Amino acid sequence: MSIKIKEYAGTPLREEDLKQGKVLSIGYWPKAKYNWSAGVAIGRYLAELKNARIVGRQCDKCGRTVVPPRMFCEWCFRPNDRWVILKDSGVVNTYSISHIAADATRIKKPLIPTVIQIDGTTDAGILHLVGETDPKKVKFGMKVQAVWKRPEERTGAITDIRYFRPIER
Amino acid sequence: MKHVKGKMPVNFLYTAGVAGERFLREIKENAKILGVRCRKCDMVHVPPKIYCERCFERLGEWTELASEGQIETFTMCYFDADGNRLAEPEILAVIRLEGANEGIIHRVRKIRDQQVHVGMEVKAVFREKKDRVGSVLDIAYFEPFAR
Amino acid sequence: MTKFMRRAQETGKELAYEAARMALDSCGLRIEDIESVTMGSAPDAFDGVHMKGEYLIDGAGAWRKPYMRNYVGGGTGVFAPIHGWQHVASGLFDTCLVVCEEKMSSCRPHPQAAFLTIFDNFTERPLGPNLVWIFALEMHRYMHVHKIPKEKIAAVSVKNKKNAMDHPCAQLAQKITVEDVLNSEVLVWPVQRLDISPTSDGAAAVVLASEDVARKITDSPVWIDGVGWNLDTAYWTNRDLYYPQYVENAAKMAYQMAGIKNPRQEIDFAEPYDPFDYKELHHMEGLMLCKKGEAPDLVWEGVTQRDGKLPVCPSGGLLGVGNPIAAAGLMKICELFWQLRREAGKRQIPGDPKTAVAQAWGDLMQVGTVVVMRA
Amino acid sequence: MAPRVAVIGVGMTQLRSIAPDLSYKEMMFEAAVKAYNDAGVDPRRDVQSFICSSEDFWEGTSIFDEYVPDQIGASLKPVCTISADGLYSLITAYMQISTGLIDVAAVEAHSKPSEIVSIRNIMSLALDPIYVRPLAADPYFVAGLEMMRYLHESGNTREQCARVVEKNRRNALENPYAAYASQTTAQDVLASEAVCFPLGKMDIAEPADGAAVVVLASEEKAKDFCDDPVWILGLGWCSDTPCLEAREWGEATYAKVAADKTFKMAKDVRPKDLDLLEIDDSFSYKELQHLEAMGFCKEGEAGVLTEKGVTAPDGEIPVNASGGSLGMGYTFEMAGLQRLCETVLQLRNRAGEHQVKNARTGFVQCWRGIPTASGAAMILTSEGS
Repeated sequence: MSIKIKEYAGTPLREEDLKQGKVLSIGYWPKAKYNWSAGVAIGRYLAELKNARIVGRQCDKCGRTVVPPRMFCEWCFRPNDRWVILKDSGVVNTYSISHIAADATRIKKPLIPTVIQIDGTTDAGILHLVGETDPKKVKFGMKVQAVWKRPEERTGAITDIRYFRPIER
Repeated sequence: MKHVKGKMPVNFLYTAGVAGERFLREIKENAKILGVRCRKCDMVHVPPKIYCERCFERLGEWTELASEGQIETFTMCYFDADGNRLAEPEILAVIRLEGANEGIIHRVRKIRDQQVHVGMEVKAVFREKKDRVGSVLDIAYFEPFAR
Repeated sequence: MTKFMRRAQETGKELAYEAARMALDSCGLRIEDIESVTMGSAPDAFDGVHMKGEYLIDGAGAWRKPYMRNYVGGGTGVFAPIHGWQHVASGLFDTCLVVCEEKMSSCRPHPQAAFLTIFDNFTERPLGPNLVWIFALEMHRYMHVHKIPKEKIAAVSVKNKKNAMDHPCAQLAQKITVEDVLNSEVLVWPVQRLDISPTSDGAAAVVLASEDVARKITDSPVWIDGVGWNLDTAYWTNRDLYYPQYVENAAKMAYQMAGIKNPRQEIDFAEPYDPFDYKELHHMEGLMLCKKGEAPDLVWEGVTQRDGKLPVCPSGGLLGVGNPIAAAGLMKICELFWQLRREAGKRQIPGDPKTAVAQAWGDLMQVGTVVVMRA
Repeated sequence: MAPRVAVIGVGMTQLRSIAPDLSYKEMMFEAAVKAYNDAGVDPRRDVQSFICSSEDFWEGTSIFDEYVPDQIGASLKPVCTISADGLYSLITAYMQISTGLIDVAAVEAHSKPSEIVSIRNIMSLALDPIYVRPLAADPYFVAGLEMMRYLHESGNTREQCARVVEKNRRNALENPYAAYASQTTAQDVLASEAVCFPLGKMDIAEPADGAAVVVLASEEKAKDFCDDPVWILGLGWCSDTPCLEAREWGEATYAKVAADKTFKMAKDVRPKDLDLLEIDDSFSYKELQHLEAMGFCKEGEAGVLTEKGVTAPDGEIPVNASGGSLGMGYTFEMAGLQRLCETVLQLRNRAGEHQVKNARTGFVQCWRGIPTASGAAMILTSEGS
């Protein structure tokens, strides 16, 4: 009862209150470590990235080809049917220009996080970065191609693709 | 590629809270353990809270507790928090301080003549004042004592 | 509800207690009258407690009661009363206390760090994504498809921060202009500093009761007449982000239950989820309060002001009041309650509002949770 | 009288100490396919609500709710997560169906502890950060404290706890889903290394990977889809204080309150009417403590009953004929749903080698594990279909 309530609880603090110990606090660094199983679909996806190939999965019922791959079709709810080797190119579905890192600190050279629809899929995009271009020159629908790490640098990770660069149509 | 290693890369800083602030300050400054009384439930809660979890009334009647009490239950830990074997087992106990209806969880050390047991009388051993920081570890441990 | 604060001294339990105590006092109930409790709270990686729901039990008034925690990411704050409604409408309980709590400041050095852990472990996290990335991607797509200029989006932030000046719990109430938003620091284009709600500590609570019991407690209950919730695929890069289909699905579910056929005419005001300014517009469209792409014009023309034809976020929203995730969603339910009872004080919207909708959104731009309430 | 709700299908993967070849998504898909096939439903067409069970730090992913819909056929449908044991999610499904809003719902829970590098570190993160965590103790100390006080108050012995392990590990020999079947003897258990005395290593159920999905339906839909529905007669859940300091250590009050509510709801059912119990045995002493707290025997009697074989599969009240968590493996937030699946198989006379004769009415219970004092219970029957 907003109008009937005179006072709302809560004791706001400033960062200094904590830093200078005006208010008691306890720090903690959790050891939360994992060893995630990639499984069949992502296992193959990562292994193929090491070979500089992007692979997807195709469902015969709805005809969709998707990436990242999964062993099931979420819309038809059935095991999907086959692996498809895709091109390592695509088009920009949407993009942004990031001036901050994951921990909210500022970075000097902006990154261009982008959803790239991979050629040969049914409008299926992946999250990656666009590089080798001025952020101002990135356009919706722009064609881009993967720039791979050298074979000996590749580890079977999404970062085996360094970024996607714009290409001529 | 079968597995990917990773972690939850987060750190935390927890405030002691409104009740915790007063409780831990009193330990730090005066080596005294405070509880808080709920008249309605006729109980003394420790560590103190700003509310009684049973009747949900707001509490404010702070009361000083003895630093002696009885072991309500205990266990002997052979491993540390990471699962490494300890050289000597650590005894952890729930200690019901005189005047309280709840028990502090803490280490029990300096067990000599007798076996640790339920009902054993123990008292808090505080760190030196200069070493106290406002934490439950300002109580170094509990040790047996005879009346 | 508690104040919403960047950092609170209170522990999560204490925040939950303050909100729950206030909710009980507001309807004159004792804790013995509460038969069940449901907790809404977002990631454990904020408060820094695993099984956070268990940790909060005593503060939420759930001692020796049936108690569960529901969790749909950012959508939790509006799902929690839906879960509470399920407790009561199932016939199992006459009363349910719904509590939402968040203490984001425990996460250091900045709560943003926790958001890295919401991304796919294999295909996204190694890229070092920031939470703002995905919203910038969605916002940009939305702007591109409908050719929306940034000013019209910024107008949402201006409105909500101004509305919040009348909210006693607000963290970021301020009078700003569209230019201020457009000139604020660019974080991840097109998202700028003033497009974003803050991180916050806070809690909110509501008491739900069955019809018979409600009528005994109060002469002016506010009814939950419609509930809906919906989750889209986790493969967010495989969808077109310009439109929140999942919000539409959730809204349809809630409207059908509430017998609402034409939301544009039957809804008197709305509290859509606004962690970013464009989200309010996106969600107005998903809630079918206007046509796709039309929301930016409505805010620009002042239709969504408190004295406009369709007031939107009269509370000040997350942009103005603050965003302790789950508690912010429940704050919207509180606002519907206060407005529909005409107890919103300086925030009271004119006229005689009878029907309102609140909505929250979350996960990987995936969840819609919708509640329709009537006086 | 309230409309009835039935379980119409269950699906579970085989539990394994480690399932490195499959992702959690692939395990969930397998369980879901089995459950929908068992229920005869198409999830895209027939299931209106999906409820999943997870806690972020078990997964290593914040907001795990994000990743659940696709592999259970739930995309663009009503989906929510309950941060608790799958039995709580099942209760939420029950409530949703009872409101009349939903006719058919699916419940999911899974467990992938093999991906957690150190379970102890995660368990520690659930302890109170101000009062308990600074002690930097092995989190199993909570069970050690409880076991000590419980044995002290009840008069049961460590030997009797060890007999529970012996029974459940051996029961698991007949259960193809089980990961930890063995010819363990009570002596082996007593001789296992001390962890948090009196708790020894073999008193602790070993973790297992797996996934389970259960389909529920309203009375009308249950009869449409299913020839042998299993009806939910009663359910209850309860949380005691989360504060270790305030706990009554010898008693499992949460279990007592949850069971009382369950029996109250299932009016005509008394403990002696139950043909089998699948209850929490994530630690050996827990099975005894839970039996006593929930009124299946008097305080201090559970140990003797175990020794006499009363709780054996062919005894008077078979307890954890499946092998329980000690024999099948402990599956965290899936533990309760696993017991429910086992009970449903039993009540439909489909449990195979470990079928309990003439099982018609069963009781399921879960506890949320260290450091909680929360749990749920349920009574189900295949009678009156």
